[in-house]
Amino acid sequence: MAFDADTPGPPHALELKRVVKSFGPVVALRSGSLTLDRGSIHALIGENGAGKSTLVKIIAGLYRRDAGDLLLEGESVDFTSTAQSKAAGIAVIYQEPTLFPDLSVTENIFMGRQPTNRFGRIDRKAMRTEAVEIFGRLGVALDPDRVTEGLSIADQQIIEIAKAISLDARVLIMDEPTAALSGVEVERLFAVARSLRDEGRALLFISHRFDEVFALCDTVTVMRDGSYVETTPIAETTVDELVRQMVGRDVTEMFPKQPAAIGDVVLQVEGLTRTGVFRDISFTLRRGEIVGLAGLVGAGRSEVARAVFGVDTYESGRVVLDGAVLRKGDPRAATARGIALVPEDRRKQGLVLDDGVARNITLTIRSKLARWGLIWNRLENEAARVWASRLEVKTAALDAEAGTLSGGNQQKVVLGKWLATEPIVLIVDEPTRGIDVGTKAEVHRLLSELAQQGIAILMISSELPEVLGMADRVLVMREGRLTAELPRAEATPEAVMFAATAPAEAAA
Amino acid sequence: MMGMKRNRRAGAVVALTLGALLVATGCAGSGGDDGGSGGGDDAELSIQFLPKNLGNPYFDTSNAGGAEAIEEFGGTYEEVGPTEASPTSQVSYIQTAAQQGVGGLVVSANDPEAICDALDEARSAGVKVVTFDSDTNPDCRDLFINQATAEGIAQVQVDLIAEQIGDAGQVAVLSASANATNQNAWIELMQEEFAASHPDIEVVEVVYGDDDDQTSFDKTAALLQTYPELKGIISPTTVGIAAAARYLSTSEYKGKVALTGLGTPNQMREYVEDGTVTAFALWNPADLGYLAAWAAQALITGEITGEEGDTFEAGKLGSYEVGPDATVLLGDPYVFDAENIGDFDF
Amino acid sequence: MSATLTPVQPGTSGASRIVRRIATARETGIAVALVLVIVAATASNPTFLFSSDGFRDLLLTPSLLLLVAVGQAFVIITRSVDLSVGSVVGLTAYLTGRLFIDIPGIPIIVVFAAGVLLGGLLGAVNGVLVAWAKVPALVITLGTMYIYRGINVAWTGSDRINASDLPRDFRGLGTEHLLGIPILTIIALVVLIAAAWYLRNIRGGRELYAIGSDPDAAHLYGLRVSRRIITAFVVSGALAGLAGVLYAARYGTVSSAAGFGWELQAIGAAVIGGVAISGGVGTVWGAAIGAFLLLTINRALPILGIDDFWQRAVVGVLILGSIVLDRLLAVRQHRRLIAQREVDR
Amino acid sequence: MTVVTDAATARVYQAHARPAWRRLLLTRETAIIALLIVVIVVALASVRNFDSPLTVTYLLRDIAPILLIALPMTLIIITEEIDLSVASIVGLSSVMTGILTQAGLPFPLAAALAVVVGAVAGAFNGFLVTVVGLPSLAVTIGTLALFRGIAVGLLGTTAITGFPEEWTDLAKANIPGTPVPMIMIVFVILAVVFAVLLHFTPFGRSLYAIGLNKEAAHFSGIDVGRAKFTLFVLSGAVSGFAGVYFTLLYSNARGDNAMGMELQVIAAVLLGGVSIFGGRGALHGVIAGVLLIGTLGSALRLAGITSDIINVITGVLLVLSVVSASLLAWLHQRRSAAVGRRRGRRSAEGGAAGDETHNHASTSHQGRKQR
Repeated sequence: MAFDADTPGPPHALELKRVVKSFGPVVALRSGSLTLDRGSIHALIGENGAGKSTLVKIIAGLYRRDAGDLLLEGESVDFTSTAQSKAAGIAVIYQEPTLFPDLSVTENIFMGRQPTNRFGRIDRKAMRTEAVEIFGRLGVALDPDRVTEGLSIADQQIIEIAKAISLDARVLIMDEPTAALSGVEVERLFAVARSLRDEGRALLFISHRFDEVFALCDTVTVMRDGSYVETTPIAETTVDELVRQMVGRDVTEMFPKQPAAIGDVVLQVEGLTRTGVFRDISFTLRRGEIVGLAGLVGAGRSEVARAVFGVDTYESGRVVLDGAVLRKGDPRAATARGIALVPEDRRKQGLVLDDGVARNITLTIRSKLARWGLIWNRLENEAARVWASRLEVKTAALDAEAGTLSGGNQQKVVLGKWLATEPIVLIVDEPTRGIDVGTKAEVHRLLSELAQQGIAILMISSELPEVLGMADRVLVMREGRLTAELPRAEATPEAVMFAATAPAEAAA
Repeated sequence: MMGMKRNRRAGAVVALTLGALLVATGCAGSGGDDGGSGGGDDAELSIQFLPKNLGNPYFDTSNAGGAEAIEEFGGTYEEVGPTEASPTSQVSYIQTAAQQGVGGLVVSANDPEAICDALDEARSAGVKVVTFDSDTNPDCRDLFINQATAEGIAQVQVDLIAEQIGDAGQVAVLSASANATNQNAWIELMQEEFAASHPDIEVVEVVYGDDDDQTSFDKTAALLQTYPELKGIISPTTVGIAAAARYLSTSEYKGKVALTGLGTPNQMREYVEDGTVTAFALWNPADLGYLAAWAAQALITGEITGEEGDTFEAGKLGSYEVGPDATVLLGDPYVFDAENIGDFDF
Repeated sequence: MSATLTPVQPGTSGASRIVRRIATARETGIAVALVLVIVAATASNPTFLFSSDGFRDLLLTPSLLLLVAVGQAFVIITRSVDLSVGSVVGLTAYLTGRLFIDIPGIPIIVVFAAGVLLGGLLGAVNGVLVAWAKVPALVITLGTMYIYRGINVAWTGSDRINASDLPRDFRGLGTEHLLGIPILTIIALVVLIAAAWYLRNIRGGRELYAIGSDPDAAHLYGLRVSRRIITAFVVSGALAGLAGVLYAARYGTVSSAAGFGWELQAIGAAVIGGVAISGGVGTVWGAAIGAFLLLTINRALPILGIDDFWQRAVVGVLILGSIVLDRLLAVRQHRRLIAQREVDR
Repeated sequence: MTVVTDAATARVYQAHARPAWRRLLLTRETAIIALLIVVIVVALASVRNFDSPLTVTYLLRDIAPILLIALPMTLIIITEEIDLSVASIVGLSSVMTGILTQAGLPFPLAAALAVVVGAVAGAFNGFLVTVVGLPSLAVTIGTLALFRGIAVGLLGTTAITGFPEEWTDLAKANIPGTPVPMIMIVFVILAVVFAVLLHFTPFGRSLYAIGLNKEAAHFSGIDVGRAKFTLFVLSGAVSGFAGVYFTLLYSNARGDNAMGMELQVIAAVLLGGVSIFGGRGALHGVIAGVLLIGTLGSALRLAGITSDIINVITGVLLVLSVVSASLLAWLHQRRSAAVGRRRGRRSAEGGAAGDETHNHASTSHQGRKQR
């Protein structure tokens, strides 16, 4: 690697000062500040929606800031494209890997800057050799010639890292790279990160896992509500302190789970299997019960929820609702029988963003609303008004596009749309991801009330405190298998994390 | 992808932009209209020529003859037509002529039936309909100008090919479209004539080049491949014979496979001179258009009604008489060869 | 799918990899189909291949479509489509004739340059509208297809270019041959090899695949997406322009209907040759073989005793067959890769 | 089931954000209708003979097939699919009508069978798109060639003529006392059926949802595949009917009937305000779009301008209509970005003040998907 750590220069590799970014009326970043130093790993933490991703995208040149300063090696820069930030030596590894599925692993690493000979011809041999060398350094055996389609998220992440290494980046930004990795893979990633630090590069590490932050990083910056809160050396802070800074209030207030009478089994999942996704999943849900489903991103939790609801199909096993088997692969039948799914990705799966609030709420009950087979705006507005006011959705009008609402209000619309079907089993997948603290508490209170009314709730969440605070029982998945079922009393953070990350032999 | 609001505002601006565009073209349109039928009170003598398709040199020549005639008797001449030779596209031009209230329409039919109703409607709107080159059913038009009798045309082509291939062997026919009335009549008569007088000549296939140069060219190539024993090709259409001649002139079959049919001297000159083609036949298409225009004029002025025995003057061509089935015959086809081709320029 | 289907461990010998790649390449299947058609037609009539004209036409007839299909492949690889190529062929073919008529003695090379330039310009109009207005190419090129064809017909009117209007040297390009191979075919092959080389070995070419494979990722990578898309359309237009010039040389006669309907033939050729309409996959070799297959079938049908009116239906079956096949292969490969992952766990 | 019983803070939810006149007048559909009126007025004032009843008759007769097919095509494009094979189905249906009539079947039976053939052809498209999972663009390019190929293959370049006169006369007849052709009765009935289906039924609602966000529609229990399959069958059946009408109107059945009409239909639908990205559009705009193209063509032909210029104008209208929408969106985005920058600077100076945090990313501004 040609990077020379001894180059004399200004002390900060990258510095952001009071950076502002809005999208139309929505302010995503109020005042973002951050200082990265060479030879150091810096953690950036904050709740979802705190503005971390926006900050990263501004550094990457994907967004242009509205105000504030961005200094690279002390010089003000203004990237208008990702190519510019790349050329300046900044590599970004996004939350979701962005690869070209039809192209080979090697090409994905070098796309846009392939080694060429004098005549501009791509030197495939050199390219392949370098890829193999990088993989060797990372200690992985990935076929450099295969297409990236079908690779696991961990492997895709490896390619992203290989990309950054081949770029010889001065600044390396990793946006939640460990979300989908198992323990071994995380350790391998950390080893690489440390060696990159020791070469004198500046690293930014965004994570939700405090143990990782404390294990890997040297400094930590906390953000909240689009603003900078504080930067502290890692040795001088504690988890409790960081959480307090992130949330801005006492944590325990957030999860008001009320005791509810737990009734009969209403949903039984037996031996559900889908090759390569999940295997032999069995569990039950009772009336009035909230069951948490924990695990890493990519462990197959959402996929199980989707299969139960019928959005995806499965190969073997069955789902029994109220004593009768549910037809597989038929969400309409599931809805009619009383299952509702509030999906993981609100914007892509939950809402029709470009359609009005009323149309979104009534989409699931449009046939029920129709009179003599016909439906018109007034019918929809009447029904929507009921749910909008019950959930206190803040919107300009019922025909306002759902996309113009804030994240929290969007989530309320999704909840309203599904509660309108009067479900007996409610599956919520990451119900509070990316919404503000106030609405988050409202959602938790709502779920608790629903349980009290006798609805069985399956709650998938990556936020451990949420799961532990809300659930009567916790199921844990790892790599497509159910690895633990813990009653409320036994569900400690350590137990859940162990079941979610321990290698196969240990958990079996 | 657009938000509703943007979409709506977009709509308003689109309306304005396009409105402006439209007014502009509308004005251009009215300008063209004034120029086109500005012949004053002679609107009655406005005659439209509707060939099978535009860009066909045969019709360019015949319509030029029509234009010449119309200038002589002081009417207005207009040529309209589709780019591809299909009956449905002709229909819309016939309808437009009816709407415009032209005096006469001179048309070469792409299909004897398909344009019949449209012609009927035009006639009931007061348009006199003259067909030339390719006829419709006799009851859909007022008059048909026949370039030559079908028997005469078939005869001359059979004679030419029989002479060129030594009265024995395989021949094929490259026609226009499978529905062209005149083509089919000639081909049928030719086959009868072969059967009756030339038993050793076998007509192996009739292929259709659709009066399209590229298609005819490719069909010629296909014919030669499919029938290695082929001795001659007859193409009773000017587009077909030119395309076939062009293929032959650069192929190994040049001089070995005879080619004849109906063609214009200007198109065929090169191939007669280089020996690809010995002789071919045609009437004078300019005269045909010329006569059709005069016939239309006679119908419009009421000089004739299309009854058998009516006579009318056709300028430099003299006097013509309407025959049976409301048909006027131009004359006999003429054979062009290396000797005389230099005397013609059309 | 042209990439290797099975994961190869690093270290497998290059030769065996090449053999396997050829054996499993999507293009191979189409080439085999082409050979079968030629063999069948020749068996029933030897002159199909074994006569100087037969051999010449076998190579000559598809050459023009090959050029247009190669251009189309560029565009489809970037996940767009160019419906205007037929109209561009018509316009440039007429331009060619007009230049020879209006400027007597104009050097042939200048006419070629003019045709390619005009084609490239028309392609650039498409590309700019698609890349900047962010409207799907289907709509834009549908519009420009109308516009270009309309301009062509308005310009041509009832006029047409006749063979006698063109210099003999120029027309010779359409019929003469070098070492038994028609000059037209040589031109087409040179273009094909250059295009294939560009797509395989030059950064810009690889980026076209990347853009077609995932436009959003291409944006994140910092690739110059707009510029590449415009390039693809310019190439498509320029090759259609070249085909237009050669059309005039080959057919001699140019009416306003020249090139009519070629867009669908070109798209069909590319799709049959394994260029996926959803972008990112396929090679110009495939498109070229597809073009050969289409037009050779066209010529073979009458020889095989099938009425050539059925040619279009055969084209339809080929297009549908190849996209269904591609889909099945993709599903199978996806399953295998997923299963592979399961095993790795 | 009461969830949150905090009635004290009950909000009032207005149905609409903007007043009725703005919602009704500032739409793409209104713009097209206004443009249509402008064209008619200009043509009446400047084109001779445009005001004759014959113009109305011919115009409506000629565009009837396009009007008919535009109805199902609108629904298909709203679900973000496309059907390029419609004109080929017209041709196939025309040939079937001819062959069956020639074979001695009574005309009504032959016509009914031709419509069935159309529906089957549509079902074939639908099968490949929804069951096999292929992109409709590729599928219908293939069936465009296939269906046309079968039509041409069956009949070659010959034509079948000689249909029962009472039927051909009926196809050309006008509603007594008006210059309006009878086929318009069929069209109006179908248009009403399709308009109700699209705008006033749960099925119609699901079509918009599919077009705007297929995944969310799927998650909401909409059977996306079945909806699309239905539409392709409808499209095939209507095209089949248009084929029968086409045959009668021109009294001939040919393999190349209605060649290229798919593009006219699609151009008209897009011009009428239906978004190629799906999820947007209304039937009245589409009908106005077809009438606009037809009227323009009729007026220009009457004024002696050749059909080629009409094609240029159709093309320019199409390109302008899509590009202007993008251009305006871009301007809007630029303006709101400028506003954002201004606000950003203000809030940077005045410290962190303002409303609650929104997590509304900008992705909805940038092209959601390009195809």
